[in-house]
Amino acid sequence: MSITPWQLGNVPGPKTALKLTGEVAGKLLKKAKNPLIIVGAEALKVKVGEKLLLDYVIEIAEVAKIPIVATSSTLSAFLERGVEPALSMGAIEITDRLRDPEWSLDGSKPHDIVVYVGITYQLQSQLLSCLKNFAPQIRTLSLDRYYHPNATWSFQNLSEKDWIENLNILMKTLKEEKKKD
Amino acid sequence: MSITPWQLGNVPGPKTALKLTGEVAGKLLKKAKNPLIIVGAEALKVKVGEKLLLDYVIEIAEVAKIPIVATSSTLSAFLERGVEPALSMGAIEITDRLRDPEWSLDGSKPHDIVVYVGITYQLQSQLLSCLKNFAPQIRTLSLDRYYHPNATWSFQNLSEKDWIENLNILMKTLKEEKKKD
Amino acid sequence: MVEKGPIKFSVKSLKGSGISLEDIEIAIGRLAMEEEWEPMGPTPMPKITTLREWDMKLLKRYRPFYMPFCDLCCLCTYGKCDLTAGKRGACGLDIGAQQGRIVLIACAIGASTHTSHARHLVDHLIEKYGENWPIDLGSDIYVEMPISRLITGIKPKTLGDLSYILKYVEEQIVQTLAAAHTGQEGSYLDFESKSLHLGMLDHLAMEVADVAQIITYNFPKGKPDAPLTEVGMGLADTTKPVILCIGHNVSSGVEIIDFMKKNGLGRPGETIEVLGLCCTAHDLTRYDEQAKIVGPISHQIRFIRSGAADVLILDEQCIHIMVLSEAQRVKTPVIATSDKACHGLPDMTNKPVEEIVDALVSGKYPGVLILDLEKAGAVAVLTALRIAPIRKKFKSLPDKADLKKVAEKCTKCGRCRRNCPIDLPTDEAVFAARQGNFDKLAELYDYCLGCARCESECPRDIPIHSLIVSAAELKIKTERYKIRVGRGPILDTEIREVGSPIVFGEIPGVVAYVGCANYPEGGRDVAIMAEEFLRRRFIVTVSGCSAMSIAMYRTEEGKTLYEEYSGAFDAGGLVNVGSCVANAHIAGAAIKIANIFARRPLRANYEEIADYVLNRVGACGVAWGAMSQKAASIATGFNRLGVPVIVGPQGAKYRRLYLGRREDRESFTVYDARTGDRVWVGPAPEHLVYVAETREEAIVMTAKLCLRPNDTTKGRMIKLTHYVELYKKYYRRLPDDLHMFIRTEADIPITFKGEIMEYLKEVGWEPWEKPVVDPTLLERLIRVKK
Amino acid sequence: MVEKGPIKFSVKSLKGSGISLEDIEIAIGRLAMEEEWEPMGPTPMPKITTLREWDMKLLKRYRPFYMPFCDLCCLCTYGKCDLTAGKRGACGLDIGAQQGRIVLIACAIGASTHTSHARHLVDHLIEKYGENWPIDLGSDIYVEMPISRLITGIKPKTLGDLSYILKYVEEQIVQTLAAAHTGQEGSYLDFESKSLHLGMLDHLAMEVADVAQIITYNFPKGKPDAPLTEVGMGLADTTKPVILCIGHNVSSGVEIIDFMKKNGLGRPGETIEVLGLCCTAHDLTRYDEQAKIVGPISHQIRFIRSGAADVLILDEQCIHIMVLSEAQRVKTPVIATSDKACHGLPDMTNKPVEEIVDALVSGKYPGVLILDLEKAGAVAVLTALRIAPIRKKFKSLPDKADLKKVAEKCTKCGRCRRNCPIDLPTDEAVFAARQGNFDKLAELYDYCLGCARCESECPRDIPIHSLIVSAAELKIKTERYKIRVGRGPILDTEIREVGSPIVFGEIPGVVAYVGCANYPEGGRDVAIMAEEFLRRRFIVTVSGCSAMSIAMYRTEEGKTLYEEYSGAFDAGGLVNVGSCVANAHIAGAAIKIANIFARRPLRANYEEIADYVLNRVGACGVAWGAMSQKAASIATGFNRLGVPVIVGPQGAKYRRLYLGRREDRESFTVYDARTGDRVWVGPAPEHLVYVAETREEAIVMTAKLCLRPNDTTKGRMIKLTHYVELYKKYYRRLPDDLHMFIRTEADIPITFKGEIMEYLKEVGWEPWEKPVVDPTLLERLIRVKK
Ligand code: SF4
Ligand code: SF4
Ligand code: SF4
Ligand code: SF4
Ligand code: SF4
Ligand code: SF4
Ligand code: SF4
Ligand code: SF4
Repeated sequence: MSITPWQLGNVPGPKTALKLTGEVAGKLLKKAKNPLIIVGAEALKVKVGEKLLLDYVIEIAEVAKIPIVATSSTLSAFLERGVEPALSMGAIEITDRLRDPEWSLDGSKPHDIVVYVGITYQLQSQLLSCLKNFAPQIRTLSLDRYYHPNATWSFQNLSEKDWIENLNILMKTLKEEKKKD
Repeated sequence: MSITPWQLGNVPGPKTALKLTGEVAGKLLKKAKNPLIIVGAEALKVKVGEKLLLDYVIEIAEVAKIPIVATSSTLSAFLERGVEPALSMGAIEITDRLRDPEWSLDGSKPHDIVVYVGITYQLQSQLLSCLKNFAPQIRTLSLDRYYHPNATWSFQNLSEKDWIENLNILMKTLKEEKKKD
Repeated sequence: MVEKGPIKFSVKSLKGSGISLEDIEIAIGRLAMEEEWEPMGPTPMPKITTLREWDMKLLKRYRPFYMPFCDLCCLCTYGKCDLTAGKRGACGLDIGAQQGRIVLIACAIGASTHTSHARHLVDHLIEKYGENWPIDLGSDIYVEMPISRLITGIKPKTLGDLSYILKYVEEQIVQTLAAAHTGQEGSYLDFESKSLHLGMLDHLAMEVADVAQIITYNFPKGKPDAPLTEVGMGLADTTKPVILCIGHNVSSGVEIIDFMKKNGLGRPGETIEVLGLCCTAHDLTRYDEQAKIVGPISHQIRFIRSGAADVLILDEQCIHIMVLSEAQRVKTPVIATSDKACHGLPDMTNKPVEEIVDALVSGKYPGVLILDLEKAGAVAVLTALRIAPIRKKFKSLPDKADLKKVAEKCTKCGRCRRNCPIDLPTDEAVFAARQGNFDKLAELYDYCLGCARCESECPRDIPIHSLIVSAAELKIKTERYKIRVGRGPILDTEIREVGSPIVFGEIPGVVAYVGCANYPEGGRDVAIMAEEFLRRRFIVTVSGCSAMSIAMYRTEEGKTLYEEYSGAFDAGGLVNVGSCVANAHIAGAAIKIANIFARRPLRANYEEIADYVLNRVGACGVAWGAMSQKAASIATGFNRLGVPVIVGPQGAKYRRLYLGRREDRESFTVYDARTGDRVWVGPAPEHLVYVAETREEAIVMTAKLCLRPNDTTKGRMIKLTHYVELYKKYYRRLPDDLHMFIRTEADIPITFKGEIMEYLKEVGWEPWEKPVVDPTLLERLIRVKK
Repeated sequence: MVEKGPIKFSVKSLKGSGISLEDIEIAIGRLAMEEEWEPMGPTPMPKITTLREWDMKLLKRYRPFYMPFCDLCCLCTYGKCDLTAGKRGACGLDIGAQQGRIVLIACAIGASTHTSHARHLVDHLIEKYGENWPIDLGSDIYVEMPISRLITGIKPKTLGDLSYILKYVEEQIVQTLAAAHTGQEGSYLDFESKSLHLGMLDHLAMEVADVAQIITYNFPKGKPDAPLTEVGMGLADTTKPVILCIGHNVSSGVEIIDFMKKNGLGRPGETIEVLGLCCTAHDLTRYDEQAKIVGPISHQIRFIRSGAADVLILDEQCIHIMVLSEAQRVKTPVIATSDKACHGLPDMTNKPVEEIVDALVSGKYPGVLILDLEKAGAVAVLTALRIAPIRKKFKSLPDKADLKKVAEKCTKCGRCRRNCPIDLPTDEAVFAARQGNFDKLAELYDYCLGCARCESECPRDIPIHSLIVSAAELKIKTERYKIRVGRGPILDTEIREVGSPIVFGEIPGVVAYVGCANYPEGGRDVAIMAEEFLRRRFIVTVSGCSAMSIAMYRTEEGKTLYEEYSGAFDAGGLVNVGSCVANAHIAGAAIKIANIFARRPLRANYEEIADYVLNRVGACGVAWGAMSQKAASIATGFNRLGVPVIVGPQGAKYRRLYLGRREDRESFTVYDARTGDRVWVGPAPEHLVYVAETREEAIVMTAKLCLRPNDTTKGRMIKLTHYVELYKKYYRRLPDDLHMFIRTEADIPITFKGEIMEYLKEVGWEPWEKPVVDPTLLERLIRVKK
């Protein structure tokens, strides 16, 4: 059987996300020229094992040296942890900027890979749809536990265990590849 | 990659056809309690190797002892071949009857499996959609070369060669199983 | 700009005001509508539910048959809801009601489109001609607006009255569309009843639109011998400046022709070519037959790419969204003239003509919006004159010599084909061209809808549609056919002549080929169908793109059907009524048969007239290439009036049909109005909207759907002769429902007597107890109650 | 039934008729609309393109941001077309324009719904009260219909005038919807301009609807101290017969109450309970505060299942499609009363009352359609009286004791959750119940939308929604809160008081919590938001389901917000305007500020007023649970008027936002009307429609969207104080766009002075050259041209 969207009715059309694995995600992020991670408010509620998703994402971002955009009030959680996100902005607002093929965080080269994580499913789905349709130059990744057809790559719907495993592999891949450098 | 509808835009929703193979088709038809084959006008244009699709379907129907409904003016082609279809009726009209859970060709038990073959793609797709949504008790098979998401089972989009191969296996399976009886 | 107030006028409010009613009547005039030309019928200006009972009668016999095009609903933010196989959305709706709702929305969009078209025309014409401009369709037409009289109870006398009728339509459309809101209507039957209501309103709006333009622009007023004009890609004299009008609302085109005349530039074709595409083309030739018709909607992109047009003027409807960018590629300036289709263009309405012309000629703006039609006409003409010598008919079609090179990029990925609305084997054709064989491409020319979707899908950016057109170069150059100018309404005198033979079945049927060009296998099929029935001396009426497609075909004698058959509404006549809005005259003819021939009261008497048409008028519509929301509402309007419609296989995507079941005797049981008895009359007509899989099936079904319970013996015999002949021609045996239509031996076609008798014996047929009845679905029409 | 003809009346046509104009004016009255109460402004009864330039100004700053909910188009039979990432459909449309088109269709449905609601009300009330019934909102309201005056240029005086205004709306909706037809509009910007037009029309229709009912039914006419009434599942006295009204159109409910009074049955609650659900509930209590409110739309299915209602009377809108079958399960008869929502029921309009009551009480028909409201009222009451003793409040909710057993079938397949519109973890909750733990189920009660979609998806047929409700039994029994009755419009006197502090920023903002209950995490969030701003002495206005949700929350003092805060339109006031159509009064208040306080001409002067509101009136709408097409058109109507709106995360499925970009200085550059200079004024307001991810984000954004270029120093300081406080509360630092709002040091909130000064230094802030300007987007308002 093919992968089904997490929200079963969320069938957007012919173009749907490729299946992501931890390893693929790791490699993609490693190869990305100017990646970005957008972290939503669910990251404050969802756990990856004992850790908050937010903390897990911070680790990923640090290992892979990817700048973070904190949406909504996640900013405060970052600041509490002494992490200064590259930008604090509404999920809608950052996605709006990304539509613009010229735009990037530091004004240098445009972002080629954008990771979404921790934004409530249906909003994230719509944001990914925006970029899929209006910013085809960007490849999007969803690291949430639920399949997002509108991303370029998404985990399929995973059990918590499988999800954590994939995230761990992602982390491992990032570190490994790092060593190889 | 998952199977794509032949007409790429023809994405109907969460429920899409299971992938059919010649073997599965053979087994399904063999097990069916009251199957039916509906043959459309494309069967007069499309070739299965040297044979007309129509002739091929006649063979299937004969081997599997399945009554035929001839749609549109295919009737004449059947009569030319000395084959008397069980019914001659518009593709729409027969599908309309099939919506009715009580209805069957001979008034005995309702049809459980209905095969569509040789109706122009988009019309067949819509007919299959009708039964999918309004006659969930019926399982539909498409034997055409193109993936029909609205069927219960459909071949995926096949090359001519693969399609013929599958049809041949279908035929073989029908005959084999027959022997086993 | 501000309309002065419609006044809900009550006699009461006048009493004691010191003004006598008579004075007011004279002074104000609209009261003339209330004149007693006939006693008021039961249903003036019906509301949503007024005719619900009639609808339910129809829907009981002709059950809605749904083929969902999507199993989801995405209409509100509760969704997407998966409704597959009876699941309920968050609002509680199920898949059946959802189909009904989507059809309702389509019909509302369709009806709104014609209504707004009519509104634009009427307001514009009132401005030009005054609201007291009389409705005069000539001495041969007394019942000038049968649909209006039937539905509203008004006998409209002036342009101003038409505006009033539109207010009613607008009010009703808005109310009906509201039923589509989340959490309103819940029953699929009620959704259907509302769609039928919208379809009826659509016909009313179409009648208003067409009559408004006929009376003011002096279009043919039902002229059976309207002149012939030309249609085809090959007819423009490109040595002259060429103006191309695209759309449906002829008023901007009229301004072009008027400006030319006023400024000594002669009639169309004399110094400037004035061409039309889509329905506006029909209406241009109705205004001046020296205007020419490029063709149906499929010719839009290809004609622009040919570069022949020096100016493009858009009005509304059926405009390919790419026209602007396509026109830019060939340096043709574009003038948009409708507030419904502004295409993002700068609004230059208030700028002086010269400034706009300069901007267009210099290329400062590739296109402009001009909402003042007179100004738009002037700008179009002046721009054409100035730009023609500069443009040099720049084209964006590849030369035939380059085809191979362009095709070489093709990887045969198949995406073009798999996105072509009609699944044309473009991949194979392009690939063959890669190998130097252009025949396959050229072959596609006659089938291709000209939509260019293939091109936007091609990963190698191959201009597939252009390849097809270039490969068919020769065909195009010689594409030049004759078509009869749209004649408008049917004359009362004609109705008097043919009423009886139609009702009694001696003219075997009235077949209408109407609508768009989304043909499964080319326009030729429509012509062949029309020819079949013309030869059989049915009355064939046509309109819109279908009327054009029929022209683009030559009979064995090398003539077009328009040249071979007369334009009279009579047996063997080929009646081009005109543009899409002229479809109203086809419905109008059916109504007039009931009224003029059968003397049924017309005024606000919808049910009785529809009942009459359903049971007695052997008419059948065929919308072989139906594509749009307008086509959906037109068909649905015919249905409410009791006229069945056949659509092509693509029509299955409309999602809903109305199907009868011949074996369900009860559903085809009617009252005999003479006795009140319930009598089975056979499945006639069997369906109300039907999808035919092939042309052959459509032909046979058309003949069958012309059967009516009321046929006389002779009439039935004639109709059955055609049905049996056609059935045998395409199916090679006798129809297996024949016994359901033979009431007594006298009904049996003589030519097949033996064969049929044998068949009847086989199926155990017995002569009917009550062979001929006075059939009605309306209890209240029973004359002698038992 | 037939409306007498609106008469396009021209003075010319009267001349020489022997009637003097004066006579006619007196006799007919509608001419009163033309009275010169103010010189006519530039845009009376604007057409589609009249305000296009204004729209384009807005759309240049607030760019449409599209999030396709579907990459396909299925609107015509050319399709489905794959439009992903810029591919073109067969009609040439691309994904951007398609989103614009879908939004246009949604807005057309929304606007049609209110218009048809208004039309039904007005026609009904004219029948009851006569068309000369005066529009009188009391001595404190002189500008009685600001939206009508602004848009149409008419100062309506009677019910009849309202009918005339609706005709304009109907005409415009139809024309605008026509642009959605295949092959019409092609530019996404023009689609948006048309949606803005529809939104504007929607507000006009809402104003007509609400004023019509206020003046005839004697609803509170802007009473700041409207009485308190009750809301909640637990308030019905089920020992009495209970009638439940569902929908939006109160006229059937009024007939119930009137019938009771006339027949000695007392006021609601005395012998019979009269309850309302959805907006009709608001309007019932506006008619008689002894009626009670069950709750928002989420309570519909659950209350029916509780079995408390003995009769269900439906009008229109927000009716769950399952009500009929749900009511049948608990043996509650249903009376449908709207032609827009017939639900397949037999039309008994013409049957005698007794016969209908018999049929309902006996169960012969589970439901009927009665289009005569007076009759429907009588039937409802008589049926309730007779059936109540028989029905015995039969319920279809499982007893708490059975929960475990019912839950045992669950396989934890997850389908329920994966089809829940808000992704509630129902699977886990049901599975926990299987193990005897009902807390998780009970917890869901506050979040559940009550849509029952989960149930229709469950392969084990578990009544999940019922389980949730039964598990929350205790909560429900005690669900009983106070709400202030909808007060209707804002008084002119109030406007005079608060106009200056609002415009100059001393009242930091007007926040409107409106619309439906599709909340991401329960209605409590709306109450918490409202409380935050009430404490900060913003003016908080509320309506519809939001007004109910806000009631269902107690502050730390154990009171509802309605009990704690006054109902005055003043700082710290909580103003329940009423039902959805009463939203018009919120827009009306903004308009009245421009007109009454700032003396801007009102009549047909849309652009100037909208420009004023955008630049000066610190108002912001929050439709946290927006779900429907109506909500889409209401929000869009606010947008055209210059009022920003925030929706909840589900609102992303509306597909389109209007977003500003603060870094785009040019887009936030305006004219200084005093000098004509182009001046940057900072991103205020930053967005026009915005989706907030969380309640916290919505709160902070709300405070920010109340900023306006025209704020005085004091005002800006106060507004920034709230913005900074809230930002710090939720984001834990200073906002990083703060420097864009501080024009001079005097703008800096005193409490944060040091901190902010430091920040400003860091970012290199400099005081603005022109700190305060007279900001406008309209060139023509520049007073001194350079
Ligand atoms: S109904 Fe049409 S737009 Fe909606 S989900 Fe289905 S294909 Fe997409
Ligand atoms: S309208 Fe109904 S079925 Fe459609 S998305 Fe909304 S809730 Fe679902
Ligand atoms: S889409 Fe383009 S490359 Fe693919 S088969 Fe068609 S023409 Fe060739
Ligand atoms: S332009 Fe012709 S070939 Fe191309 S998709 Fe359209 S119909 Fe098919
Ligand atoms: S309206 Fe346009 S995009 Fe939509 S299905 Fe029709 S052709 Fe395709
Ligand atoms: S759908 Fe039914 S069986 Fe599946 S998890 Fe939900 S309650 Fe359990
Ligand atoms: S009833 Fe409640 S739990 Fe069930 S799908 Fe609707 S919102 Fe979700
Ligand atoms: S607020 Fe929304 S859901 Fe509630 S009654 Fe009004 S329209 Fe319906």
